[in-house]
Amino acid sequence: MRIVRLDDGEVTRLMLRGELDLDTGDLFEEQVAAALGDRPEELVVDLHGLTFCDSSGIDVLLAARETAARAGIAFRAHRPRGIVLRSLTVTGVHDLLVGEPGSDRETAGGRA
Amino acid sequence: MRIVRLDDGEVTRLMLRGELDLDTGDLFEEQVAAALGDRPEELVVDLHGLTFCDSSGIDVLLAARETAARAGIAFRAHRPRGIVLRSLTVTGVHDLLVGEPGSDRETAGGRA
Amino acid sequence: MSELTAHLDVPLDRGAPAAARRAVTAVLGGWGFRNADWLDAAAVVVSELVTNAVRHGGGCVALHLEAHDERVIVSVADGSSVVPRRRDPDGDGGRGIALIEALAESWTVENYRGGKRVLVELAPCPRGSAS
Amino acid sequence: MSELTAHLDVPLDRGAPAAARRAVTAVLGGWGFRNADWLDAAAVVVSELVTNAVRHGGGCVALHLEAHDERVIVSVADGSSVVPRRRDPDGDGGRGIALIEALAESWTVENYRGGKRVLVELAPCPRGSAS
Ligand SMILES: Nc1ncnc2c1ncn2[C@@H]1O[C@H](COP(=O)(O)OP(=O)(O)O)[C@@H](O)[C@H]1O
Ligand SMILES: Nc1ncnc2c1ncn2[C@@H]1O[C@H](COP(=O)(O)OP(=O)(O)O)[C@@H](O)[C@H]1O
Repeated sequence: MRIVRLDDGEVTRLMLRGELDLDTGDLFEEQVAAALGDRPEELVVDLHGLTFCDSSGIDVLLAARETAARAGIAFRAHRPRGIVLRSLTVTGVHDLLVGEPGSDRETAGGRA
Repeated sequence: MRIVRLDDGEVTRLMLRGELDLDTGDLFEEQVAAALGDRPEELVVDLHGLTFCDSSGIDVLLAARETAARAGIAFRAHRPRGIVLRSLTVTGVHDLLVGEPGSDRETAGGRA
Repeated sequence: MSELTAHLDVPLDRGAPAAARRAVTAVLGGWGFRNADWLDAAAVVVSELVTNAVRHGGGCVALHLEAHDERVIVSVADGSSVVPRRRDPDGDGGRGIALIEALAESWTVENYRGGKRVLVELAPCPRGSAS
Repeated sequence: MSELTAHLDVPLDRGAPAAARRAVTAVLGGWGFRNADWLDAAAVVVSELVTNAVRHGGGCVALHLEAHDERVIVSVADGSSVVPRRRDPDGDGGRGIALIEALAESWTVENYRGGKRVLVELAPCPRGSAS
């Protein structure tokens, strides 16, 4: 997995590419810690380039959300697709991570 | 494997991407037949995007060279690299297909 | 195809789930199972089984695949005799078996060489390679 | 790692060499063999063995992999008892065994279940993941 970080004013965006699992979860946690340490207003985790996410990936996504909440920083995952969308949905964490349907602003208007 | 064909005046260029083996050899043979049927002066098979070639791939490359020779059309493979270069070299067909070292004009001057 | 099997020893490290996923999808693809969504779901199941073996199991891990016509069973054996149990999900996990139950047909546990193995029957593979 | 094995039934079709290559490189990668050039050479060996089984062998094809520490042996069994022989290359082929001999350590043939299997010992894998 590779992570590209984009700092855009108050929003820090982590764009994930590849596969999030037991092996790559640490890299994600490090990047989340670093991003939150810089205290943006919002942390957005872009899942569009993620091709795989199992339950250990879901665990680190939920942990990131928790850590952000404790630091008072808004958190949002967005644009999961394919098997990642399916895994988040069937485990019931999709809305928690991505928000209610319609609140995923950047997908609402255009292509997902 | 995918093949992109570029017709550039007298030279027809087939650019191979992916893996040339028992399964994809037919596709290559069809494209070669079609290209030779249009009677260019030279047929260049660009191997730069090829990531794999076993002996059945070598067989169809040699057959393409034969067919071109019989049709009186110049033939040249070029820019093999990695394991493809190695397979062509150790089977002794590299110079036959690509030409003597130095004659692979497009690689001689710049990046391979 | 009538009955096909594959077996694979998996060293216990953090790269094991990814290696097992890649091997299994290559094998299943070679057996004619080409539906992309189905292969993705199979990869999740394999990943959960191997991840659990790495995290909670012990000893050597062996992965087994079998296809009887359309029926595909994947199993992962480890050296621990502790039986996995679905638990309430929390901040530390507990979603692996839930994910298997959601994506596959059924799962079961057998004693195996002093440890156990967890067998999962995958959902039937839709025909065709499109998703 | 001490001794690891993998086994894989390979249905005989034109996609078999590619499927076998992908499975074998995934398995070897998972066993810690990460050198890219070495994995590429292993893929060629597997491809030659499976292609020969599809073209000249018969019956069901089974691929076997074993690693004893640094020593890796790949074998492919088919249902024909005809023994492969290096032949003079011509316009129709004859480069498969030559390629195996150039890229691997050694090869040998054994009787196996009414047919035979061709075993190849791969060259030792250089350490490190770089090529
Ligand atoms: N291979 C295994 N060996 C022993 N215990 C296991 C194994 N797999 C799962 N378990 C047990 O079952 C529980 C539920 O597994 P799972 O749903 O995958 O959640 P998680 O692994 O995230 O805790 C685990 O917490 C563990 O106690
Ligand atoms: N699995 C096999 N079963 C029977 N004969 C084989 C097998 N593999 C190879 N051979 C024989 O050995 C010869 C040399 O094989 P090879 O060098 O791979 O060349 P090619 O397959 O291109 O003819 C083949 O032509 C064939 O007669």
